Amino acid sequence: MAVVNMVQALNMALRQEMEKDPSVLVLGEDVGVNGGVFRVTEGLLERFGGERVMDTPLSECGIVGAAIGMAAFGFLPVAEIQFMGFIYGAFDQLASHASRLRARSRGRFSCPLVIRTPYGAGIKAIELHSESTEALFAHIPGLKVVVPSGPASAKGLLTSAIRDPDPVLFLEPARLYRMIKEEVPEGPYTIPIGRARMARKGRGLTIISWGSMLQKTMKAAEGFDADVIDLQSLSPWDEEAVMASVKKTGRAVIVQEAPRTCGFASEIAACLAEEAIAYLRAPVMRVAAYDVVMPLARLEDFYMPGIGTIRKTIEEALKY
Amino acid sequence: MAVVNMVQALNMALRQEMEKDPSVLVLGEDVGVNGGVFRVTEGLLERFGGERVMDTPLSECGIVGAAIGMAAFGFLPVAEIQFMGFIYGAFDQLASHASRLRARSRGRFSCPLVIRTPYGAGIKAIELHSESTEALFAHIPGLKVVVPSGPASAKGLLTSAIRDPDPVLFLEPARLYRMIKEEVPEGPYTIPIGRARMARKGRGLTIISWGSMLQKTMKAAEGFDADVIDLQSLSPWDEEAVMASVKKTGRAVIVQEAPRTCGFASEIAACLAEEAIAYLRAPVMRVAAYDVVMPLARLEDFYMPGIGTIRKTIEEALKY
Amino acid sequence: MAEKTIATFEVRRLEILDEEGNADKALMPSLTGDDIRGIYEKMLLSRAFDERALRLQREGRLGTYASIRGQEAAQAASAFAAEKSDWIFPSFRETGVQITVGYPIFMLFQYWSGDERGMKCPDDLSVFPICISVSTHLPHAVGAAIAMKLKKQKKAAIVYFGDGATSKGDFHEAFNMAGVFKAPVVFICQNNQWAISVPLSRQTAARTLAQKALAYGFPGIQVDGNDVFAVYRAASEALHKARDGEGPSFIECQTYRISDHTTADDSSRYRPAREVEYWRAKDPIKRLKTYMEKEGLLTEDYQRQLEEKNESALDEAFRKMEEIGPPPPSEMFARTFKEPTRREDIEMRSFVDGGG
Amino acid sequence: MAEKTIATFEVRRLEILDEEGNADKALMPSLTGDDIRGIYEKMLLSRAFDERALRLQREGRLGTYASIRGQEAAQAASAFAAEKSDWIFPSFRETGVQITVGYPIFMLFQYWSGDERGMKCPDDLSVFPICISVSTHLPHAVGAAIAMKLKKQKKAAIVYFGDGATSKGDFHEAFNMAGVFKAPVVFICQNNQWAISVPLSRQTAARTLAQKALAYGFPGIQVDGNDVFAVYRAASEALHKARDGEGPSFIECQTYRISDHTTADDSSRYRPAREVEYWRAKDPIKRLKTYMEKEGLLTEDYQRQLEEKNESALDEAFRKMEEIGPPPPSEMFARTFKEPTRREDIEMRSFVDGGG
Ligand SMILES: Cc1ncc(C[n+]2csc(CCOP(=O)(O)OP(=O)(O)O)c2C)c(N)n1
Ligand SMILES: Cc1ncc(C[n+]2csc(CCOP(=O)(O)OP(=O)(O)O)c2C)c(N)n1
Ligand SMILES: [Mg+2]
Ligand SMILES: [Mg+2]
Repeated sequence: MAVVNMVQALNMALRQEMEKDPSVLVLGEDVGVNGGVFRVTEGLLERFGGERVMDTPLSECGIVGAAIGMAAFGFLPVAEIQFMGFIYGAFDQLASHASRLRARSRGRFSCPLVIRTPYGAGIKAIELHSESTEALFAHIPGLKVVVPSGPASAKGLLTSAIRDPDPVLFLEPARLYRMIKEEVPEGPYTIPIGRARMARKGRGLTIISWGSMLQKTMKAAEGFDADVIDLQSLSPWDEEAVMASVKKTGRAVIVQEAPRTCGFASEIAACLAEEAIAYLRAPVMRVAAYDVVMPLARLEDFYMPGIGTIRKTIEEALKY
Repeated sequence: MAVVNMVQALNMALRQEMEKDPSVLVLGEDVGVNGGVFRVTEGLLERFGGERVMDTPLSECGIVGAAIGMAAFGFLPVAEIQFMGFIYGAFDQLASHASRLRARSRGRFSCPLVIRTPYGAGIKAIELHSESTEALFAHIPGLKVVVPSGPASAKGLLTSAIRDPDPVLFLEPARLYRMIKEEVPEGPYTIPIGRARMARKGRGLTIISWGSMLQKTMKAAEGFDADVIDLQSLSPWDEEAVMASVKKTGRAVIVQEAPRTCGFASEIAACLAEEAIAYLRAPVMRVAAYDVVMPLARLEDFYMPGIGTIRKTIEEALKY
Repeated sequence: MAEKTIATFEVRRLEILDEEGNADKALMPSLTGDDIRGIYEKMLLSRAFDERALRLQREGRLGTYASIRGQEAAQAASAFAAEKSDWIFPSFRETGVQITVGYPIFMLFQYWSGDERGMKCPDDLSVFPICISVSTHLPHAVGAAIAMKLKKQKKAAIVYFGDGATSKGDFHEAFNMAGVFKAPVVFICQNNQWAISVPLSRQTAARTLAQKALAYGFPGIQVDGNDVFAVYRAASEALHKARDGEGPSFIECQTYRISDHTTADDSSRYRPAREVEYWRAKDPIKRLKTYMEKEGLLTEDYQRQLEEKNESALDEAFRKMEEIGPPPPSEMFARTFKEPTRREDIEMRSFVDGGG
Repeated sequence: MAEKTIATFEVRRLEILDEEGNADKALMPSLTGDDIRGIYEKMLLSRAFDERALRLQREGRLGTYASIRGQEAAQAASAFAAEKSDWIFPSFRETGVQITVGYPIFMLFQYWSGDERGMKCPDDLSVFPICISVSTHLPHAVGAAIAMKLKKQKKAAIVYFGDGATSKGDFHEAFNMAGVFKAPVVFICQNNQWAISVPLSRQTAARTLAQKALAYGFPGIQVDGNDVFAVYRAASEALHKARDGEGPSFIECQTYRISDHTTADDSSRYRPAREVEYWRAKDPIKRLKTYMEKEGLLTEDYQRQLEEKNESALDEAFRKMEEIGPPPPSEMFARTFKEPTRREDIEMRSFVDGGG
């Protein structure tokens, strides 16, 4: 076990998978010589050379599009989009191609590709560097969406994503890159995609979160008798774990960083309203950002759901 | 009053707004000489000339991007994206720019632009011509999303969209373009954006739908004592109307054409689970397409939610 | 200190076979009589398929179809230049390419009737599924080509698209990446002068499409797209260069879409019959046929036999498609992911319990 | 039948002021001594702002900032060529442009400190908000330019971007639309050789960026971007052409980013100090200063006064920003739509009740 932060954990996963399987490639803007603007790909170019670690032009559509071609041709590309706010140039490639190649070719071709991208607020960045738009991608059949919440889950989930036979969007909470350090196994390991992690056990309430909000959620949950579920995967997501917990506790609070309307929390709440309503003792409550254009750095702390709001919502849910 | 289909009603709205306000422009692929592949812009070029009705290159990003510039410069552009499946090339322009220009410039510039696009299945089209991905756009703060369900609402809503000071994505259910004829006022009129229409009144159940599914929903609702709500706008949407109805009936069925996960129905269900749970006598049920890559024409009837499924779901809800 | 010229460029056009069926011997590519017959046969079969598809569509037995009439030379001759090991990335108007490389015809019927099983490329071919969203498949070809290069294989990717496609960002990003990575890819534009109702002059202010390659640092050439020999020669040279590590090329085939855009279109709304007539006279099949007759490569007998063979091949292919029948609804639940998710399982069960 | 040249092109480079401060009289644009002093003053103020911003950022009093050091000529001289009625579309590295056209400096401080109120362009200027997503603002400039043309106004749009931006689809679609609609837009690329750590050679295989205009049927020129006169002349000619209805132009300014990409970057990781030194010697301010000294346009007094004036203007602007203070959280709820929606109202109330 090594005590590492998320950047290091991700780097370990990439390095180990590249060691293990020569078909794993890394490509993107500044991923080579510079080691990535967050240093997630640091040292890979030196270790694996320019044919496996490709600095690309500034070309999100080209990066993802070319990665699709490489994936169809037998490679396992891990493409980096420098910030999630710049993924939209590749949206068509993801929605119309990566996610559909297997279906369209009836399995003759497939698209085992990973798109890594940092997301989320809290790093006082300039505009478009801080949004959380995971729900957009979870609505695309054929695309998997995975979001780690700490170094250990980051390494295990990225390893799974690379080995997954289908395209995976892998969202890295930028605020947590260097914030949390934890023990992470030295060797390769996987965490199954589509399965949640019970981050804490309790009886009176279920709190569901993922990625960037998990750490705040854990803090907010202190002192409450609550299950805290770290979803880990949004598509597919672990409905069974969530249902089992809510049926047990009768109360659900869902915490997301994205604006409320049509966020991923809505999907969870909808499933609960459909399948667990008889067990619900309180309204299903969502903690989310406001439905406004995200402000710049000086207001981001007001915009992001905070520990205070989460606690208040928990207390509210417990009133029922 | 004239009895017209939706194509004609949309054409009337465009023509009347162009007559009224010289700053209204139309642009897109094949909108000029050809009058649009569905003929919605037919006759506009002849009437208003090539400066106000612009055939553009095959360039979704360019079309929407240029329309943003025109809108900022004082025009009211109505851009056509030939099919919703091709809007992703313009996704970045919509998500990063159209929706944010007012906020980003603190109101110095605005973006009073309309993007019209046909959507939805049931026309036996080739791939990528039949999806319903409205939920993606409803998650973008700063963008309005409007979906008419028939000729009369199409005309009134499009008129409102053109006059709206903010960007509006206007989704036209292709299957209904020529299917429904109804009486439509000859002169210009508006239907407020953000307000639902009570399509039918009842007491035992609330059925919520919009756009392409409304007509099927109305058929399915026959014989049931149900409120049928035609949302008309998805962003902003009429939470008040939905809440009032569900609090009255205690039961909700939501019908969407899109795949279930993270569709717009999930947002409605989540709000009900949050704000109306005490009134709910039955689970909130969603009728939706499957979470799979949409099949080609020969299977589309199996994929689209049908009247039978809606009826069965209604019966299910009424069992509680 | 000066205003000086720092780079000069020229764009060339290749023509070998004229409208009277005379070939420029000096430029003639090395093709045997059998090769020429081979191309001719594919062109003829492509046209026969096209006519059949249009007829079946009119009869309501096929879905919307995009005719290739007039573009047979650009398609067959370029595809003929490809090796079996090259990878092909078609748009929706490449039936002639698919037929030339031996894509099963009954599967083309399946596809155009709305049955995705038609897009499952047989294992011995490397033809990507048809791309409907204009120009978005170009990056895939570049990625595949980079992959070939990484594997040090002597292969190339060939990607087909129209004049309208040159306006899209995907075109640009793909061309640019191809240039930067010196990817073994051949970009073939079938400039058929129209993108539905939008004429080339509305698509670009550039004099030629070929010159667009200059922006990416690799060669572009214009060829008479109705001239099999020019197309073959340009494609073959470009493919060899690609396989030899000399990077990408761009070929603009100047041709014409004789039919409507698709069976859902009515081109008389936007273009003059005169223009269509002008291009009909340049028919690529007629032109090659005249050449072959002059060269003694074609007899009436051979022609008749070919026509008969094509008709019966089409009959048989369509019959096969009909025999196979429509796809079972379960097809819908296969292949979204390699392993169905739990949600898909639930939905499939609910479907079996009576969905739709 | 032939292989013939159907088009030829050349790319030119303009240089007027050399590194020793000598100007080529024959090519010299018509600028008065006051004009030249005007440009010089803007360059000096831009650099002073830049140095101040870097210092403030290090002290934690400003957010991430993108330095323009080395690019002052390309920015100030081109912006100086613009009329007040022209519209300007900057990227994130155009502080020199904003300063040249008179954008209030305290607002630039606001913006770079993370306060969106800094992007509310004063009513008497037409400067679009900074575009962060590379190259995505180019279509806006084209749309605005088309609008100017429709209104028959003698105006132009000027849009700034970097070398990296030329790889994006938005660049392509904007250039193409500009060509097709003959839009009065001037595209100015500040080719500073790097896109973060990616050198130009990884960005494109083209010899020059200027030649990219050939793909769109309008002129492109390369200028020495550290040469105020070459930049001014090219920009001014392009703007006049645009306003006169002669369509778009593209100007590649060859320059260099002397500093790190932003304050979050460490360029020593990826580029040799030698290269930076080489370009430092080409400093655009030093070069103009030498010229002005030779021409008697600059005295030590004038220089000292300018420097003092700049320092106090910066002091004052920063003080003003601090006095105004951080944006109130209510700013967050303004301006998503013209009229707040019901949902926004609810959320604003819940915020007032204690959000965050
Ligand atoms: C991205 C995208 N936008 C719009 C369409 C609708 N559409 C289908 S074909 C076509 C014209 C294509 O023209 P071109 O590229 O010249 O190919 P051609 O049809 O002439 O073979 C259009 C606009 C599409 N399929 N994809
Ligand atoms: C679409 C997009 N992708 C990635 C980024 C991250 N990023 C910011 S600046 C930059 C490099 C820009 O290079 P260039 O266009 O040459 O401008 P310069 O920074 O040199 O002025 C990158 C990759 C971005 N802002 N937008
Ligand atoms: Mg065409
Ligand atoms: Mg640069």
